[in-house]
Amino acid sequence: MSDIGLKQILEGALFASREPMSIYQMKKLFGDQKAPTEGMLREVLASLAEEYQGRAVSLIEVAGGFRFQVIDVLTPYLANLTDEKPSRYSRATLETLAMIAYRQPVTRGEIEAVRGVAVNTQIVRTLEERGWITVVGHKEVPGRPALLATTTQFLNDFGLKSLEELPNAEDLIVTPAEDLLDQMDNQSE
Amino acid sequence: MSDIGLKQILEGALFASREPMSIYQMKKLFGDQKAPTEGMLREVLASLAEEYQGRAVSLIEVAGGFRFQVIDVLTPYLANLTDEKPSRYSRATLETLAMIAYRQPVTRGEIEAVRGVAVNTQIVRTLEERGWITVVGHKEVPGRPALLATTTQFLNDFGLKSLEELPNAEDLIVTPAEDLLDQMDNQSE
Amino acid sequence: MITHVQGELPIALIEGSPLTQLPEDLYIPPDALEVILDAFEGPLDLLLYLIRRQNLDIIQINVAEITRQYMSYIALLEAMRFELAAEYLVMAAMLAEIKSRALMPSPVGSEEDEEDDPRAELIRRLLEYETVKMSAEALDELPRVDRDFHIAEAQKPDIYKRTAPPTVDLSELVLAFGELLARARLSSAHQIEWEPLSTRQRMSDVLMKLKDRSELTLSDLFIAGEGRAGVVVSFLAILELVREGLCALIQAKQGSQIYIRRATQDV
Repeated sequence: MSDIGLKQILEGALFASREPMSIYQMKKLFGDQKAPTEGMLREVLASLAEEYQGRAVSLIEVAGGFRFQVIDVLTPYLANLTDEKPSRYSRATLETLAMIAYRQPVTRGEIEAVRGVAVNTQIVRTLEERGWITVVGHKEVPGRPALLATTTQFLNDFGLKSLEELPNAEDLIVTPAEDLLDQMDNQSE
Repeated sequence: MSDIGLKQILEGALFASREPMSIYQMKKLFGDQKAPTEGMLREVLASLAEEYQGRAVSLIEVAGGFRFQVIDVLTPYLANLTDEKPSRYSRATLETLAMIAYRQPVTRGEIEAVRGVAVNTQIVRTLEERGWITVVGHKEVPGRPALLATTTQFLNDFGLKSLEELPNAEDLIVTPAEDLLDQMDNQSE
Repeated sequence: MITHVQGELPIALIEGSPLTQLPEDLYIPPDALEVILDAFEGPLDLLLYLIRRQNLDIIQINVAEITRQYMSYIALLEAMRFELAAEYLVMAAMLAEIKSRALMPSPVGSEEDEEDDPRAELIRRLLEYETVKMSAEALDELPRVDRDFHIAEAQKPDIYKRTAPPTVDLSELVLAFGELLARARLSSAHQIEWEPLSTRQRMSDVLMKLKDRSELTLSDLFIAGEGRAGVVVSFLAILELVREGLCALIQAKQGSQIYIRRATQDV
């Protein structure tokens, strides 16, 4: 920690974090090293907040902890960026969501096993930010992977009362492997 | 724009966006109002970058535009926050990516010819889903194979402004072709 | 003299431990075959390694022996990585050609055409591959987002956030899952049985409740009004959670209250 100051560490972590940061998480930044006390942290946070006075972002405390937030007066400018029509989710995103909806609670590794491709962190983040999926726990295997499940908001947004109302996807498979094999057999006869 | 300065608007917009912001997007911030010229914008960006000297974040230009990023020295602290290890890529994946980055646009067949082994479909999919490569066309030869190239996001994620900034791989090889041939000649005598 | 590449060529790591016994020529003992196939990116990679590190003399290779052995791999490999073994075989064929040319006296007075020289072609390929290999290593060393540096971001004001995110139609989701299943079937030999959805939903619900409270009683999970079907679903969900090691059931003594807890490593 010698040449990097506590203030700089907190400042960087607050900007890197997408969620408000709690005092507990701030202490975690120091790993095995001796973490600063809550008093020290709050003192540094206060002085950091002061340094950002008059800038375009301000350091505020919310329920979940501390975060940097773009000041409200800039809203009209930022709104000019967003008039474009909504984009579409990639196939990878849809498949990940489908896996979570139908196979929950499920880990990323399990999704990867079925999809045969690594699941990008960004996809999981996108779905989390959308409020459709959430971490409901951790699987007690090495690495303690997060268990993902869909939320009530997911049901609401898709007009479902419960997951049981999800259509049975197995019926939709157009050409399952067996059919393909059957076809081949027929042709070879 | 009266009491909010141009610098503050850019600063806020840069912090509000996860993706790098292009000059074009910066002009869009001003909606129907008269947008500043590129020259003005670059001037303000330069002075903003200077103000953040010595802070925990710095203003960087990459292929897609400008973004704030947390300074490298803080990465070990941030790593303490999560149990998740950042994704590692296999040699096969990296070699495929390298072929596409250095030889683009390139077909899968061309990659296979150089690597001497088949290119796994999953590798191409993983790179596509990561947003690093894309199909830019088809080669007009039998089978019309897809031509693969890297994306702007690839450059952004590797902190590059353009492909020219890629490390020069030819310099990394010590033994030139002629020497190898000489060796063989000597051995066969 | 062989010029060594500066620095260390990466030594293959097999399941975390370095591979110490490396082949001395292109012959790979059958029991090490799988290891070699995993450690090297293909015949070019292996050959490059042998030339750079082991001072392999291409001309001195006992090509007949290697070819015979390569042929026997093919039987061994039928179920495994046939296409990869084939690539090694092509390499052996190329070496055989080089060797046979080296052994034959060249006709007096006829200068051999460079373009026809299989050695020149092999070396061109080896160097081209080596360039790619080095580029891949250089690429991996570049600072990369989320690994070496992080994007700085601040919370946007509310109005800004409320821009329409993409919408998804339920049918798109179902279709995506259908395609996934079809693909998974094509690639997997056996079909895994999954719990019915109602059970999986209840499993998520239980885990969600355990996020707020360290333990639950069984009665917390049986909701009056759901009737017997509800009890059965809850019961199945708990059993499945326990089976998958996601929860633990705890009872102090016989007949006393049963608690459900999140599984921990030490339970």
